[in-house]
Amino acid sequence: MNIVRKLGLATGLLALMSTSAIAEGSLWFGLSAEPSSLDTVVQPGTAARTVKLAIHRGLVNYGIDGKISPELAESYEISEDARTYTFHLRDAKFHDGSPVTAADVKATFEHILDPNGKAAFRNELSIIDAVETPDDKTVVLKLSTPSVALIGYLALPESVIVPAAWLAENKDNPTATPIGAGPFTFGEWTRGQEIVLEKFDDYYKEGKPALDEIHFVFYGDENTRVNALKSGDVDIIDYVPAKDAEALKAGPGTELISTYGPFMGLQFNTKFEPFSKPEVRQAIAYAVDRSAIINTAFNGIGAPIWGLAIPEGYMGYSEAKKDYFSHDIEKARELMAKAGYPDGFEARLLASSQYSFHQNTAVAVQSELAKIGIRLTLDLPDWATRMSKAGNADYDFAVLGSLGEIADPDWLTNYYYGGDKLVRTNNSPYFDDPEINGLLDKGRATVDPVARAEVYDQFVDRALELSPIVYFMWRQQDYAVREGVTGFTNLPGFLTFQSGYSLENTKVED
Amino acid sequence: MAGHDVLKIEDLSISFRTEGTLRSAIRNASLTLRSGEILGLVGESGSGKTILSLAAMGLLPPNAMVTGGRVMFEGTDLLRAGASALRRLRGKRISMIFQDPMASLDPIFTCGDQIVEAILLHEKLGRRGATARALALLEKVRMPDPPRIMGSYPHELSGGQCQRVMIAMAVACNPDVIIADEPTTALDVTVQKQVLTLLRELNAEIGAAVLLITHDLGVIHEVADRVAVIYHGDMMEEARTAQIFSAPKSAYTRALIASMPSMSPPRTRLPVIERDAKGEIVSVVKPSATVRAAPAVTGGATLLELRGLTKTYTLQATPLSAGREVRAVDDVSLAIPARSTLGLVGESGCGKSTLSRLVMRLIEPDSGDILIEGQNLAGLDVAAMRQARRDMALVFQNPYGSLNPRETVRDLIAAPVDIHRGGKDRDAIVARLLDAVGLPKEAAGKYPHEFSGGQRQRIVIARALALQPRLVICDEAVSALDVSVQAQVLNLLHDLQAEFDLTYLFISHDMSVVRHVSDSIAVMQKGRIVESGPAEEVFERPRNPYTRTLLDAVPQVGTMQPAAAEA
Amino acid sequence: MQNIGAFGFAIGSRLVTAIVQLWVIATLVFSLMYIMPGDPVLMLLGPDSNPTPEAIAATRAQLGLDQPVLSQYVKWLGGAMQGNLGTSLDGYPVAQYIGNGVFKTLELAFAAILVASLIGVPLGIAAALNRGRFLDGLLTSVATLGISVPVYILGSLLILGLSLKLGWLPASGYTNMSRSVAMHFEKLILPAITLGFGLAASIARMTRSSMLEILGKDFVRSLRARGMSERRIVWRHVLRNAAIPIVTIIGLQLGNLMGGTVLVEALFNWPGLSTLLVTAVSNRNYPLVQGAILTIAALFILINLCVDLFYTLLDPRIRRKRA
Amino acid sequence: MRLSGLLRRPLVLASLCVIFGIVVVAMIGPWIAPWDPLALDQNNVNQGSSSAHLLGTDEFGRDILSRLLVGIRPTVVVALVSTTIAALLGTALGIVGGYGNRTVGFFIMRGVDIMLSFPAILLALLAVGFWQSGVLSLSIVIGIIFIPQFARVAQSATLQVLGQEFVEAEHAMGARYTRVIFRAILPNILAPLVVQATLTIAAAILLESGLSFLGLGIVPPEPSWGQMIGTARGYMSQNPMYVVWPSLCLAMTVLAVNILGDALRDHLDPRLRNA
Repeated sequence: MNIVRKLGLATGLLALMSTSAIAEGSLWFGLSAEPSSLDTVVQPGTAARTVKLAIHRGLVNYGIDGKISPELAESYEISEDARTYTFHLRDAKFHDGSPVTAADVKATFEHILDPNGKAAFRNELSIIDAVETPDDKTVVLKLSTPSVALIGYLALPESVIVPAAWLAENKDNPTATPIGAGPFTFGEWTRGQEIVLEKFDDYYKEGKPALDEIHFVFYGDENTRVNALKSGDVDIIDYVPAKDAEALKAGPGTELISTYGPFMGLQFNTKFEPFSKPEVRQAIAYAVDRSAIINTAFNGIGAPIWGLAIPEGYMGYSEAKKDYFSHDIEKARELMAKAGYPDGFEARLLASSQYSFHQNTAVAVQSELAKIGIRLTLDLPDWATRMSKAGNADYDFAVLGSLGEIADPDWLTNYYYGGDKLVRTNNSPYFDDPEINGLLDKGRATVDPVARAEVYDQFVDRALELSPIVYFMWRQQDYAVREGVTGFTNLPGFLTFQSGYSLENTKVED
Repeated sequence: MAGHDVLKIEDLSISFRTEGTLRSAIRNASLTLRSGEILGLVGESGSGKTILSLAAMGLLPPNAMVTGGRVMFEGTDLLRAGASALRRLRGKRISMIFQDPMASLDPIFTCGDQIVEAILLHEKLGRRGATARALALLEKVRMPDPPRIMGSYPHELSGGQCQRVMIAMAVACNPDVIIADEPTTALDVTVQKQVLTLLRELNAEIGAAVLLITHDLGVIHEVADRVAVIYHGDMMEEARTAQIFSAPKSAYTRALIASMPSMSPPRTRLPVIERDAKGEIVSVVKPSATVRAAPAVTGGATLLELRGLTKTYTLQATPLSAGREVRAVDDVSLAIPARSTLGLVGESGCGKSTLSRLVMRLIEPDSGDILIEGQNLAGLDVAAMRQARRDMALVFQNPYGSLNPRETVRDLIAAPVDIHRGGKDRDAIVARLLDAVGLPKEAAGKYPHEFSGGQRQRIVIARALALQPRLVICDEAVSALDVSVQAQVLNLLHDLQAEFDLTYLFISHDMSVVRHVSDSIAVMQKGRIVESGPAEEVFERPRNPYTRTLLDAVPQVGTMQPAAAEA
Repeated sequence: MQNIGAFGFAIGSRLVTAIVQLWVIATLVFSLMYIMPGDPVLMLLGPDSNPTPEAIAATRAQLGLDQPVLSQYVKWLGGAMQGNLGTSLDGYPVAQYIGNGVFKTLELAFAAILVASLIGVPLGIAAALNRGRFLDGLLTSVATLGISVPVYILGSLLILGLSLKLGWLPASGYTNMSRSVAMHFEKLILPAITLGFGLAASIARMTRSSMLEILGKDFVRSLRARGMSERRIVWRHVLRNAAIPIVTIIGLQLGNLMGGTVLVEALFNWPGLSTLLVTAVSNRNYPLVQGAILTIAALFILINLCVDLFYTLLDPRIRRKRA
Repeated sequence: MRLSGLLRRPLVLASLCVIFGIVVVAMIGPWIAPWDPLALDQNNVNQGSSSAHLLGTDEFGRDILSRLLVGIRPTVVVALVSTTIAALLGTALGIVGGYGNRTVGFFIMRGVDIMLSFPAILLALLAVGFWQSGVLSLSIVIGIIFIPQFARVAQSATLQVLGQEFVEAEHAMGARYTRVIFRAILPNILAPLVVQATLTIAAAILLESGLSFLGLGIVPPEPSWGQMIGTARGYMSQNPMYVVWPSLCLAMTVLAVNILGDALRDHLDPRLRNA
């Protein structure tokens, strides 16, 4: 009896309180996953980056306009030979109250470059030969090889600066409370449920941040995430499923913040026939109707790619080559015949059932390739298995959904470079073309933008010719917010996953 | 003890609705209950006696339909009275005692609670008053330590104690009518005696009219003032008890009395009830089907000998309680001469069934020897034991449970042949055995549920004889049967012993049956054999006090019974 | 009393059995995890980050994953026996994760059982008392329907209707009691109803059949013969007798819920044990998976033990067996 | 076991019709489907009912009716195969657990307890995780999951049968264990097993759909009902009927099987029949 009355009471109460329960100045952020780690130097995914960028700042970061924005460094210079970077630090404070000094920067980079460490971008940053600290507010990086791309890697969330003292104590303690110089301090992490951040009053940007606290709540299921936003359980969500984009855009009560960032495509295991043959890969590029994928797997949202996945405005983008391929079944058949497969073949396509856009792309590709006689078996394990298979090149070809890490054209290295590590997550395994390797090396070291652009033009020609990766489309990457949430910016292009940066500008109105 | 008429059943007819048709259960039955008198209603199973009693309480099941007549109690027709009127009568003016006392009590209330509740249902005494009355009642039904009983749950009492609690509740409100439906059937014979005596005394005290329903003529003889006999839904006759037994009017009653084992000399064929050519009920003693002289009983070699057989069980009441040891069979030694019958008697739980299983090693004995013609079964390995079992057969109490319901009679009877001889000549053997036990050939293709209890017991016996065993163990083989059927089966066993040279270990709780069939007797109590010897000697001159108690408790019928004559 | 000693012994032996049971489960899970494809280190470092082989090796060593499986097993088992479930791959104690999830799962399970009992028991009683009549048919059909509709369909419909269309209740998540009591219970309602509905159906069926069984017992007839009213018979005697199996089935269902909330937790983003476990499996967070499954199994066993004890207390036939 | 009485109940008859229909469609589904269930139509995604597509199209423009018709087969196959596996192994374990010697029985039943304390869907989660999901592996996993229930039912029925005298009679006649099992025990525990089988079929269908819903079931693009429901859940606002059709089919099937199981149980349980 008692219980019944209690329940009735609760029901009555909630009718009164269902709209106004959220405290003022708090943002509830529905994250697509729980970060597996907040260790600054590793890159476990978008969710972790979003939280990291609320807590930390680097010397530079990508700003809301997609350009490099000076952060802890007030300004910086790159020498003519692209071998020396000089940073001038501003007066900023860490969350523990200590000032950000050159020593902290030096300690941070030493930590990243530690050969036994697990820094995600150690390879890319390992051209840093020495970190010099002429004074407390100046940091000089000396490079072993010239690189203009380095600044892009320094802007990543994995290159943020942490206090030297904190590092000394907590380098190997994954559970230490994170300390950074960003807009929010770490509050509490209820494992399996949420991470709470609180406003950092001594943040170096005047008047920022606007929010008192942020609750990152983990919503693994995309439909639940969308429902949570619709019903007001959260104020903002990431990874809006394509099928819901339209409805959330139309509202009422919700808005969509979109950008074309990631691309979808195919990566091929080039060790074996038939995918070792460029003709086959090209045939596939001709055979797949991009609109079929966009209309079915992505609910009509997305932009087709008929060439390479280089965003307009990025170095390497070529107006002339952007429609290199076309939907041309005849041509595809010719190429197949030329490669020695006039009747097609059987193959295994690896994707993952854990992410609908991967699975749906695979389903659409299966249907499209059937038209030129390629009969596919879909391999749709969970994400961990998919990644482990990718890491062992245990597939014929695979659905690729990714983006460039940085806005500098050097991102292409990860996708096309051969060299000594031929099996990587994002390349086509065993693809190793000396010409492409040479062009990528040259591009990185070329300081003059015009000359550099030329190098990448040559790269585009060669990459299209060999087509180790076939691109289908730009995926629209969306955040959706409730009405009244302002100031959150979806960073353009490849930088979309670093949009957590803009949390410093985000406001919630009642 | 003349009283006034209290409850009158007049011309009552009841039918059952079953799948669209009406099946008549009782036809034009009339009975009158008088105050201070015990009216016995006797009949075999299916005779409609229980339905009659339920009708008298207005408790007929929903599918029963009264097609005529009435049940009058103080000017009200109970069959047409409203629910609340009936409720006021039940328990207060008319009360009832059922067959299974343990099941008739709510298991999760203490006996005290239940008696108090029964009192408070009809009398405004207050809880304290009702409790006092309950204690007085328990005293009255001669329960030891009434306060303890008040706080006990039904499962903590014995069957006899439960029945006393039921009786206490039945007499709680000094009812005018008490209906007792087989009140002692589930009880041991010694307890039965006590309960019947109690019932009789209480009745004398409160002067109620008692309707005592039973299948047991002995019980009737013991306590009833008048007797009504019912057969297949028809009242056969009604008379004073003495008259029924000395000069029964109806042929059925006569036949029924005649088929009681205690009415015939031991080790003879019993008269059976049959309908003659004109459809009249007659009691006949038919000659044995096989003409062969009865074997010499004495002087035969020993077929089975048990030496120091012992079996101890660990009982665990619930999965959460510790076990305790129980000696089910305690150092039992016995010998049975070939072609003779040893009767093993004892009350429920004395270990006689365990003993029967031990002999066949269906249960492994802890110690002791089982010698059949000198071969010790106790030492045999599994395969040899399996072989040894072809010389022994077991006939169980419950003819409904001992036949696999999913097999035809042919497969059932041929089972031993299949097991030991690979099915050789099975059809011929089945035909011969069916004939031997008096079943038609067509029976072979049918399933057990198509037969009556007596017929099933014949099938069981046929199966037991399939391989011509030396020893047949009958474990309460006739206990579940009506007297008339029991007579047939006993006759059959008798005939077969002669025909097949069988040796019987005949286990029963029924003294008169054992007396009738046995050459020698063993009396078992708490796992031990307390007395054994030739049948006559044990029955006529019991040495053990327990044997004497047992014999005293047996309801005696008529004057032809030798034991009764002496008593 | 000697009974108490026996009782204690029985409990003790049950606990020993439970521990052996848990050990077998732990071993099973342990071996299962090691034949599963997928690399925990890769998931931890982030597959997109192209970790260098040295980084992978370093992490592997740091996590102790480079040691032979057997020694990992022994080490883990040794810890588990001292109540230490080890460290999750991200460095946090497994116990901390589980502590967070277990109470949420328990809360949801209890709420669901409450809902289910409040709906199921009265329905079952009503059906039994009207056996063979229209109401019985209707209630039985509804109960069968309740068992036949998958929880995720029901849950989706409830979210769509009550939450998204009408806006009466939140669609998902969990709010700590300390933050807002009202919100806490608001968020409990939909998952509890979703989970409880199917259970209500089976509780109703169980209630009905055990009521019917008791109604057919001899003592009910003798109560009638004693002139007791039907209402008193049903509410005082039949229901109390029937309560024993009903309470048992409710208890067993509670036990089953320990691992049976997966779909509902996923649907409502309820941060309980199942959500934790699913995430841990997809991240190949072995220690966490082991800890979570072990906890679920332990809870299951514990609840079953409690049900047995409760059963013993409820039924005088078992409670007061003479020694 | 007279079943004619069963057929007189309209609900049971209807259930039998539904089940019969489903089995027939499972066999001939691909031939009566109006469209290729895998054919994408990028210009007709998420359409409502029309004359061309009676039940509309899904997110790939595939015909929902055709997918429903073809999707029966994996559903039925998984349900039947897993139930068969569970029934065979579970019954064997149960009989040995009940009839076998005490030690063996003890270990078997404790093993069954362990399996029971291992939450079903989690077991599936783990198993499907390292096995490729497919009709066969799914059937095996689900089959294993339901073994303990069968073992419990078989064991308790066996114990009940063992308490009857005809089993003792078999022993008394010197019958071998195999004969006792196959002649005396098995035929007499069939009734509760049949009931358990129908309930398991229903439960297996639900579990398969739940796993498919979690993305662990039948591999796309091959349709199965659970997987369709799981996908359709995301399109509830755009194409509400998409989720309705497979849900209806699934609920109706499970309902029919459950009703049949209930009826069988009532019918086979003499206590309920005669009360």
